[in-house]
Amino acid sequence: METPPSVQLDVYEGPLDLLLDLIRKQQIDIFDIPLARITQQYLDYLHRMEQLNVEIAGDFILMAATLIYIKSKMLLPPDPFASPDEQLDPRTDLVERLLEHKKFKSAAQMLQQKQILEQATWSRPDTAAFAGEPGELVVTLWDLVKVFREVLARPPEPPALEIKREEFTVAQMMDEVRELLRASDQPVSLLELCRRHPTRRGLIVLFLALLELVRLEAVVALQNELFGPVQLRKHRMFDVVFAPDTATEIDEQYQ
Amino acid sequence: MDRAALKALLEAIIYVSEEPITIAQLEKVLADVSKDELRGALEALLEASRAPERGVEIRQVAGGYRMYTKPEHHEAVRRFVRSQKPPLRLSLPALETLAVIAYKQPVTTPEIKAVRGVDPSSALATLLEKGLVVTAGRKQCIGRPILYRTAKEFLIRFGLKDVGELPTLEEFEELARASLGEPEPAPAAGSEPARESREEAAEPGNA
Amino acid sequence: MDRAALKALLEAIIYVSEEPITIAQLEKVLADVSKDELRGALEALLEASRAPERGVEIRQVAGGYRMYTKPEHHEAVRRFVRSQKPPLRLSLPALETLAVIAYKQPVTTPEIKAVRGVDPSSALATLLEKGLVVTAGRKQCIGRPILYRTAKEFLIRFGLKDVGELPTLEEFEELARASLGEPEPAPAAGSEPARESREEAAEPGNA
Repeated sequence: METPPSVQLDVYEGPLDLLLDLIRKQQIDIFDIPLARITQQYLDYLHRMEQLNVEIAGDFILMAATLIYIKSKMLLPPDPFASPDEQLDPRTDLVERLLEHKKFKSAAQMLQQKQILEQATWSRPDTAAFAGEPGELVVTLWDLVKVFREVLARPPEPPALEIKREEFTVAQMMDEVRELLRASDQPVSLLELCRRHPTRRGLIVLFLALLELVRLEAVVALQNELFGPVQLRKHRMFDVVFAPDTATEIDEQYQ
Repeated sequence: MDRAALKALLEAIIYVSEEPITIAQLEKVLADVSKDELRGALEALLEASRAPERGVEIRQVAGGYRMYTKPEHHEAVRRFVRSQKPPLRLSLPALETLAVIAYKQPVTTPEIKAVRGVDPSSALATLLEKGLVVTAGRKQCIGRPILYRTAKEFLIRFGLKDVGELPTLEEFEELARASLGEPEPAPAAGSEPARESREEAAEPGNA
Repeated sequence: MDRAALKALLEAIIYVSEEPITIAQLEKVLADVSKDELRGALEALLEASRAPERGVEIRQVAGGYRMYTKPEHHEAVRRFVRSQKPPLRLSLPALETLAVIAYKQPVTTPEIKAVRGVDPSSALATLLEKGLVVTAGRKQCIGRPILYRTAKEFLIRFGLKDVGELPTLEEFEELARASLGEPEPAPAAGSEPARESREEAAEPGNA
């Protein structure tokens, strides 16, 4: 049977989330998991992921192996020579992990509620007046490492080599941005994009292309904080702008 | 100094303090006031600030005292705050990672992974970036992995006096057992929005 | 809205407002409150804030209303503000220079310049002044330039036991990559030398 393209697969963050959902939906008693059934459903899910060409993370595969191992252990008769410790239900570890995982999911929800409540109050909104010099930021260790990495990544000195002029057009650059963003909804780092085009002309063309895309609302540039990295993301007009022929027209305007 | 004057002075100091101010800091500034007097006046001040005709109350947060507007004025107040702190938007994975760190701190990446079942690196980077989590040295074991703990900003953003104020894990354990242990007809609806929406999509998958 | 609730709301708004807030602005937000009621509540609020047990009073200034600490607390408040250790604030150039010193210490000005591409003198002065960096003798090479290393204050401010606790660049890359979803591992070119020199540097620092 061919999979219709409209079929949507649930997205689980990890194997434990998937297992919990299977258990919950079927109202299974977690202390008596029908392993054969759950393993089969778990494998079915991975199989569907495969059919949809979704990359399966290693964590999911590892859990599949664990489930199969537990299942096989349950089929064996109990070892009469094993100590009472070893005669434990082979599912025990898994149940413990699931419960532990669920526990922290609940804790996360509690935190979220606390945070929403806290957001409704204000404290010292004018702290800026007491802050240090303008342009100074409160820094943490994380900022320190981040900055060091950026410093190291900086091109040391302009190389004294003659560089052949590259003939990039704005349309080609827009194409490149489209290719980068098309595949997923993940943002792309502007810094990363700039590094691909280290020459002056490359950067100028890239900049023009981005201005154009932002103006057309095909792309949106986001920054989470002052000095924070700029990220590019698909915007609402993305598909319209990248309909065939639009890019060529734009390029003609830049010639 | 009489009680009224002490209360007034405490209010003034808490008002100007940039960060939640601790008892220890107050004791240091008010060296000539006895600890009992100080605590008494502070209690009275907190109590008075909770009165219905007061719009700014003093609360205990992140190990100190700080002024806050009351939640019930949220709507009207929001229109006057120009420099709003950017709202803290955390993804569910980031929140879950934060929860693990909050309860197990100090904790390493592999330990977080064991609980969550997925690599927490991306969520961890977000939390470090937002200053909710900081590094806390290295664990003395093979590989000397970095330890993480929650930062003061975490307590402030979540309105907590200290991490001890969080509900105990046993309470969540009961919750987990209740929602997964016995087959339940309707799992707590409102509390799990992420899951609810997922469920709809999941149905065709089981067919 | 009753008088108490209105007073509370007004207090909250005046507290969050960065500039003196005018009657006209208040009338606009509280459109459902009559002008007389508003003025009455405002008067009562000002009156209440003048009570001896209050440390923050609301005063009329520049055509609007604003909160102030009282003059009689001036001395104590100033003493307190001075005693405060404000959170560490650094400009980007200073932070960059500090990062280079932390990872490459002990290091000379020309060496810092080679990495940053900018003369670090001004940033270095700031760091020395804030006590985050100290001199560490002279390098035995032409010109005998001064060596710099991080000071104890640096460790205290960043919550480190020693410089060996600094995350390595590899550890950072792992987190950063995950958060940006970059598929390619970035070449860890600079990370190795940084690590070596740091280990060497750690010895004298700990002595």
